[in-house]
Amino acid sequence: MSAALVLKLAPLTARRLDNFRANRRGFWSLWIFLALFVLSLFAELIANDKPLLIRHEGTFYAPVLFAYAETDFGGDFPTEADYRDPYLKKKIEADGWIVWPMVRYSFTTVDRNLPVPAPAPPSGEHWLGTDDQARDVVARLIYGFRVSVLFGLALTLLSSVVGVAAGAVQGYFGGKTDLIFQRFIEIWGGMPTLYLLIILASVVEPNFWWLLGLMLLFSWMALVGVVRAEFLRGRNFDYVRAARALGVSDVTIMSRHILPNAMVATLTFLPFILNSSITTLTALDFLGLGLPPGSASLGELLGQGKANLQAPWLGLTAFFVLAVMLSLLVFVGEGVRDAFDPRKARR
Amino acid sequence: MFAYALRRLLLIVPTLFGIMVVNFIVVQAAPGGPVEQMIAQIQGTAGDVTARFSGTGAGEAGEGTGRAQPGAGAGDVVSKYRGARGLEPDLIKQIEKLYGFDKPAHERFWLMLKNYLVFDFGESFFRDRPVVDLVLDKMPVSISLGLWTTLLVYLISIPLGIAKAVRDGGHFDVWTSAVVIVGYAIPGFLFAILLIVLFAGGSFWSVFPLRGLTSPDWATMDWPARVADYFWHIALPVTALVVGGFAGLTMLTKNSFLEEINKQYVTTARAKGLPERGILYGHVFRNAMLIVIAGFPGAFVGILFTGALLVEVIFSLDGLGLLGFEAALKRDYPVMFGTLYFFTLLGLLMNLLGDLAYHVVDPRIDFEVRET
Amino acid sequence: AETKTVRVHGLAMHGAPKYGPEFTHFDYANPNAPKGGETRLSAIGSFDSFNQFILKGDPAAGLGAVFETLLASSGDEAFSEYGLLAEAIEVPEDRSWVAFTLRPQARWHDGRPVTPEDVIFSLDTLKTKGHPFYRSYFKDVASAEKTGEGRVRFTFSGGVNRELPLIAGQLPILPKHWWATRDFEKTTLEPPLGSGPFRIKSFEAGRSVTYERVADYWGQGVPVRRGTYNVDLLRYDYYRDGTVALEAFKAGEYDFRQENVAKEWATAYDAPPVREGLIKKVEIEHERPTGMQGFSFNTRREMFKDKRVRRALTLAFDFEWANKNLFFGQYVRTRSFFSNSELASSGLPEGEELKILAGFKGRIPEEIFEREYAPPVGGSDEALRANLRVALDLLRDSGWIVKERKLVHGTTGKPFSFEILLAQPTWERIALPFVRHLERLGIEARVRTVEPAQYRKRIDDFDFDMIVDSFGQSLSPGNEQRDFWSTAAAATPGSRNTVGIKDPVVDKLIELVIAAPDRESLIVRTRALDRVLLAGNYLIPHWHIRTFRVAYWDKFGRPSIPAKYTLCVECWWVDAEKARALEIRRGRK
Amino acid sequence: MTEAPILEIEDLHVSFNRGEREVKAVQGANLVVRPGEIAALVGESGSGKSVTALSAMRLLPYPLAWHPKGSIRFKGEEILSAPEDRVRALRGDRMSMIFQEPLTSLNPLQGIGRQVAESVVLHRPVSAAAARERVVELFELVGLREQIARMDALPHEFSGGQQQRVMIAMALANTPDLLIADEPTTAVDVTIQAQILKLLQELQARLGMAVLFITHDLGIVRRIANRAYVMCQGRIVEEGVLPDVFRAPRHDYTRHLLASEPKGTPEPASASAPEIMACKNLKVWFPIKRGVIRRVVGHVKAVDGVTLSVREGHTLGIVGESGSGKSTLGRALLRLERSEGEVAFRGRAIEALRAKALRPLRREMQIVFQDPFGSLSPRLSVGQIVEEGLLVHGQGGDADARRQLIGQALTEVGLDPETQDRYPHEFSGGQRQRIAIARALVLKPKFVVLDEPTSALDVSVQAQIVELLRELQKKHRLAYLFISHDLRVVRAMAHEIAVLRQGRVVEHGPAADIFARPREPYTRALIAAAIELKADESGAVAM
Ligand SMILES: Nc1ncnc2c1ncn2[C@@H]1O[C@H](COP(=O)(O)OP(=O)(O)OP(=O)(O)O)[C@@H](O)[C@H]1O
Ligand SMILES: Nc1ncnc2c1ncn2[C@@H]1O[C@H](COP(=O)(O)OP(=O)(O)OP(=O)(O)O)[C@@H](O)[C@H]1O
Ligand SMILES: [Mg+2]
Ligand SMILES: [Mg+2]
Repeated sequence: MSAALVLKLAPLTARRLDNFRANRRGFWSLWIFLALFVLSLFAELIANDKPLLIRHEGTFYAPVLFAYAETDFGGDFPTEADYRDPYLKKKIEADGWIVWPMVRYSFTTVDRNLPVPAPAPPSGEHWLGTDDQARDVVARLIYGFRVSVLFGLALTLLSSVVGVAAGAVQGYFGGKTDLIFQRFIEIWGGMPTLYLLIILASVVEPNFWWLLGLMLLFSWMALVGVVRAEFLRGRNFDYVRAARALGVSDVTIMSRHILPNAMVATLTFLPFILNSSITTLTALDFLGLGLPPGSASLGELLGQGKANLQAPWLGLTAFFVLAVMLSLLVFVGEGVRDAFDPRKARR
Repeated sequence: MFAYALRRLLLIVPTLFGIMVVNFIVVQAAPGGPVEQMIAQIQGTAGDVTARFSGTGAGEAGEGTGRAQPGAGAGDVVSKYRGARGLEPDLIKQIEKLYGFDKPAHERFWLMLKNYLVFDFGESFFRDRPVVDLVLDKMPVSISLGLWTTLLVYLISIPLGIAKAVRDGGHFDVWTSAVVIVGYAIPGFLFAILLIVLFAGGSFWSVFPLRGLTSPDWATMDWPARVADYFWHIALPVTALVVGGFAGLTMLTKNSFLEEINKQYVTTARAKGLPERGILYGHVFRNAMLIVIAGFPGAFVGILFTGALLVEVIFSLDGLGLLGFEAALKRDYPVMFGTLYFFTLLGLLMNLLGDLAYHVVDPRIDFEVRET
Repeated sequence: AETKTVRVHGLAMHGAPKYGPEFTHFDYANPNAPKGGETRLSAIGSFDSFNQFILKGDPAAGLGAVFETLLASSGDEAFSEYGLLAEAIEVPEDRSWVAFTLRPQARWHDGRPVTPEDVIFSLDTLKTKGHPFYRSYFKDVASAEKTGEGRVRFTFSGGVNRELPLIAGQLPILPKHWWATRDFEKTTLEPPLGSGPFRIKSFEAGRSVTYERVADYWGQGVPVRRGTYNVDLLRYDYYRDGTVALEAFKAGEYDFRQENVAKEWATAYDAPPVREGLIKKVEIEHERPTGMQGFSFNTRREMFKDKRVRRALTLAFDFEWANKNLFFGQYVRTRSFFSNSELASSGLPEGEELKILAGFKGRIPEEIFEREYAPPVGGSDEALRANLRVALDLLRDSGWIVKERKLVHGTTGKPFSFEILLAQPTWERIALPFVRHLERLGIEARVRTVEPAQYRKRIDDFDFDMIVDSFGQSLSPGNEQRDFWSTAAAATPGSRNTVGIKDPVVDKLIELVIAAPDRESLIVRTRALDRVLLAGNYLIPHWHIRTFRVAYWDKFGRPSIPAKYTLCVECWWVDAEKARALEIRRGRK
Repeated sequence: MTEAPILEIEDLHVSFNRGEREVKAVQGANLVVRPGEIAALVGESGSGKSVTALSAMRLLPYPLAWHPKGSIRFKGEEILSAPEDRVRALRGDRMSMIFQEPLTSLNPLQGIGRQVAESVVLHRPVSAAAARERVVELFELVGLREQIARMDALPHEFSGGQQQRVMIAMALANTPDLLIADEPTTAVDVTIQAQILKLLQELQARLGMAVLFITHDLGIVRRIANRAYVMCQGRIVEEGVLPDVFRAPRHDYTRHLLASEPKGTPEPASASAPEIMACKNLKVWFPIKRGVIRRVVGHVKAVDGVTLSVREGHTLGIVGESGSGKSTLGRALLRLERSEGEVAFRGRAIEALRAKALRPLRREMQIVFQDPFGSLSPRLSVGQIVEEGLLVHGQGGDADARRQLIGQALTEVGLDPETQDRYPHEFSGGQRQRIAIARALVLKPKFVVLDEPTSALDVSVQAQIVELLRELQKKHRLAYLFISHDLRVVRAMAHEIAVLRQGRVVEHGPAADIFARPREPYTRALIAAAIELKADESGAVAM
């Protein structure tokens, strides 16, 4: 099955894959990153204050998937059960058992029984300590990673596509197109983003999608300049002229002939754009314009780090995760670059 | 090219106009204008705008604990809550008039434009100083930070990137990548604080000054001492800015070089017997550095205007980043539009300069339509 | 002119002032405090003006010591003032006007005497050109006129108000001759001319300002000044960032710091100089009223109209947990709107207080007469569970039911959900756990932090469900209570009655408080008001602290008796001995 | 000749890539060049000549390329294992190289003058002025006298031949002991070719310079070489002194090579065939800019009022000295260069057509660029490159059918269809040229501009290509605009000839007429130069 698939791959693609694989660092980085990312997609199963499975009085319950009332287990409240409450725990375990996720905290779970005031340092219970609201850092990290990376990836991919396309069109066609488009970008870029955010925040409560949309309106401009420059240069190359002589359409020339040779800046910047998309969220949090309070994000963790210098595990964790993520992405980027480099030496 | 530059210069005028219009409209739509700000200030409920990240916000225990300091008078005149009796409407009217908010928006806009045409940028709403003065005041800090940071970043990144390209995939490449990325990933403000705690605070070494651009007795120093004092002061802030600044550029340089390094003309240069350095700097450099070189003006403006906000706050440096930010949050429109105007103009010029730099770097580049 | 006029050295809001005419100094000041030395302080932000009296500009810190008022208030009395620039005060019995006789020796720093013309000029200028604050604060101080050599008389408008002579005494006095050649409405960085113990020696715009003690200060012997303002040099350094400012303090860049964040107090001062005792970290108790702070309900909202609902939500807030886990146990729960003062109610109403309240019987909750107000006690899972159980019952009583594990209204079926609006992220760590508890009641609460301008606007429009609000109080409550709690204020956008209290009983009580003839009646009336407000469950009370948390480099001497109501840092002095020792120890390091 | 050899190559092997994709480019080459000797290296296109030459200077893209075996000695010193510094010191000074593809071998962003000067200053402690003087001198030697004023201009502003001469000047700058010339005269006209060859001979005689001369032009070999090596499929198959080798070739390939001159004349074509491409008063002027504000101070009149037409089934040969505007003319006809004047394709005026309107016509008019390397997208495989035209114009059916078609086109030009998944840079110069031809022909156009399409091909392949072109012409009534310096090929291809000089057509007429009775002095000189070489050649044969 998979052999057939490989066979069907165009030889050039196979060669690129080979090249990519040959860059061990990039190859492994990609796998690690994917693994982390996929893991974080299942955050609810890894870190949660709801048990994975409960056996109570002969019935199975899966609180991660379904909501149960406390009264279902013989408690007081007809509202959703708080399984961390020792009272309820005792009730359940009196006739049954509980299977917990690896981390028994969700990102919003407040540990009401901290032995020391929050933020608590790392311990057996909280591997990376808690933040200043007595919430488990590991749990927040897992969820935060997911939100941040999703936000970052979405923003980066979308804005790169738009940005590259815009830069390509400007650089390739030049003349009036370029002049007008550039002016448009200058005016667009001159928009007071901060105010737009403030206005947005006054109209709706900012959430993931709103912020993504709003940031997208502006973030695409980051790549336009460099791509434009590369296209301005690329359009003069002989092979572009040759393609034109073949009657290749402008779009194809741009995408097939110039773009692959003008991807240096884009490929280089992508990981950094991703990272800065993530930190943009932090900046917004500072202004109170970010994700709703209580949301887990790497930015929020960074903010905690700054506000709690006496608790270095907060800042360090955030920094460490960002650094690792960025490194992985940069290495993946290098691998991709290698894959598309026709002259790359195989070592 | 000359005609093109001229055309671009002329286009700056409508662009600037467009930006002003867009900003004016957006700003009008934002809730809480300067009048509300002033009212909040009068009522004593206006927070410090940088409080959110400078950690200077009020404590959790409400108003019970007015701050006091020894030797100083206990709170000036009277505590604020006594004044909190609501504001009479005529006072609000008066404030509106003070800021020209009794006029409709379009009239205010034209007035502003008219003034800008004769380079009258008005006075700050809250500071009672001409905007121009305010901007000029902040220039030394911003230029110091911007210039040295940009310079250092370029001076480090380019050779480093080149060295990495040459040793692509080797040990050197890997560990420098790690260092550079770590530097980038350290959040700027955390790093700045770390620097302060380590090198200027009371817990470790106290070898660098905590704030400002020069010492108080700068005026009395002789020149060598002044220069030393200046660099002594900007050492930490510039370090904080540089550390995060060079990752992108280094990687860009590296990748640009990798792109070029296998081309035929490099072989030619090698055939001439050029040493590796000569090849890299004499031949590949210009071919590879189009984006890097041309990006210089933009990077400079970026650092000048916004890049340094947090560092300015942390090192108590009064720069343009802070000015603009405070103005935006306090709704100090004249300062906002003044700085906006100033920076947009600078930015537009830099864009043009960047484009011309493309042409200088690679004369094949032009900006004409390409039909045939 | 029929009423008797008295000529006194000091005035109290109610009754007689504590210090008699012959007093030489305040108890909390050390008349023998040595003069000299230098103190460095910090300020946050920057300054660009020395004109602190107008709307524009950021005035420099410490300017208060340059200017003086006619009277100075005492730090260990509720509300009493004694002559500073004024030597004698004349008031009629009904306090419908006041006249001050200026001290002949009072001098501006340029040597010219302080005259009634200066006083008149000050009132006029401040009210017409000054910061709008002065206009509203001195609104009822209608005019001043010279009525003799060194004598100036203020007339009041707007009916009888015993407070007005004291307010007039708070008027800062400006030199008329100096301002004659200057524009009062402009900010300036020209060191101003004052009459106070300090004057500006040097400054660096926006970065630091240094004051020096006026050597031949005219007021040296004046009782209210004895033993105060002891240092020769006082310097303020400006910082932009709080964390950095703290670091600077630990590095010895400045000498004194007051902390207002529990976490910082508990953790941030763990530096070598503190451990070695070079920095003293002390908590100084005070009796300042701490007022009320809490999550306040907007009772204009349908769901918060019912007191039982408000009570239920109060039960969901676990102060004990927050205090232990978030505040390092530094705070005490607030149980009164006038906490930490004699104005606070406690126990069951008795005597005069009971009489007042009894008058409203039927119109106020019965529980006022039956139980002392007590916020719920949490701290443990069990306690919280017990509280929440009660809360759920209360909610059910008021017509809410649980459906599909969510709290919905019994008749309309609308879910119980609301928003907690915050202006400062600081509050998030208090609000979010609260939200978690509410969840267990099936209530969906969201926390929303917005930017200051927007916050302001929404508060002014009363467009919020719940906010963190705080109501500061003085020892002498008065007019401001109307703005806080009255029905009229509830309908005035921008008023301080954010809660939206519309209770005729409260209105009555406010008027009683304002009209209180003496201290005793003021106290009981305020307590009565306090009880009614508490019984209304308008806020989920927070906490307060009864100490000043200060840290300072160990070179100061402090008076042995602290002032009850202020920190009175101007009473401190530099102890030359200690300063030298400190120098040596720091030098050795 | 017993002098110690300058260059000894012994059992050289060169491979590219490792693992499955290993390409064995050279498999056992033995070669010796002695001082004062001109050794010619001839052979099949793609046989490993350039690779051998590059190995001698250790300029292959290591570690991508590697030597499984072999040794190369320069004056007795082993090159392959010498320290980098040592080799560097030799390069450009004692041994230098003229690259096969000058158009891609010059730094695109450095003035040509500087590039030459750099070679000089690099190994000699001379002043800038002295270096400049030397550059002027070199320019004169290689026939670039008129270009001295434009010394600061960038390579792309020069014609193919001019760039090639810049390369030559660069290589000769330090009068090396060993010059490796990889097809150094392919882009120049016969007169200049003669001048350069004379120059080389002179240097050889005067300074005892040794030359390893790689070429396809057996005429040149006969004229200047002392010794010849014949290379085929990565091996030296024949070696010997001249003229013996050519008189009694031992190896089949050598025999085949000598036999396969492009012969014959084109099929006669009807004079009344419709005009397929015509231009009237065509002008291409390139502005010359100076100063900071880049003011236009004059123009290079590359094409200056040319009127031409090509009929269906006809070939118009364009000859003319290097830099006379031939390539520019070709590009302008296809609307690839901004031009003035009328251009008509199949009677339809196309000079004002927008790019979009022009696109469908593109299938019918194709071009093979003078610089094939530059015209191939570096990140596309050869298959993709050839396929592109098919895709654009919706020809060739589905993917498999297209692959078939591409393979066929590649086979037709003498390439292995299996190589279609390689990148362009993995081919030899001649192979790339053929890829470019395949790309143009696979579309079955009506009109093709062929700009030096055979310059990098050995005679046998040349003959094959010429045959292919002629056959296509016969079958599909194709029209060619054939630009070449090689008068033999022109004679074999062209019905008509136009002689270009300084952007103008100086002579135009049926091919036979022009060859028989050249009117213009320039044409006469051109043909005379060709004949002279011929004479030389026949003389050699006579010997
Ligand atoms: N980088 C490379 N990777 C793989 N194969 C290569 C590479 N460079 C050259 N080759 C192969 O090596 C062989 C020899 O190439 P070389 O350039 O030496 O040929 P040549 O004899 O110079 O031919 P021509 O006369 O066409 O220039 C060719 O078959 C070519 O395809
Ligand atoms: N972009 C350009 N800018 C300025 N001058 C140019 C440019 N391109 C070509 N030229 C000049 O135009 C003239 C004609 O060039 P063209 O390439 O057409 O010559 P050619 O006849 O093809 O010569 P060759 O046989 O050497 O290839 C040359 O003198 C060249 O220097
Ligand atoms: Mg070759
Ligand atoms: Mg040409």
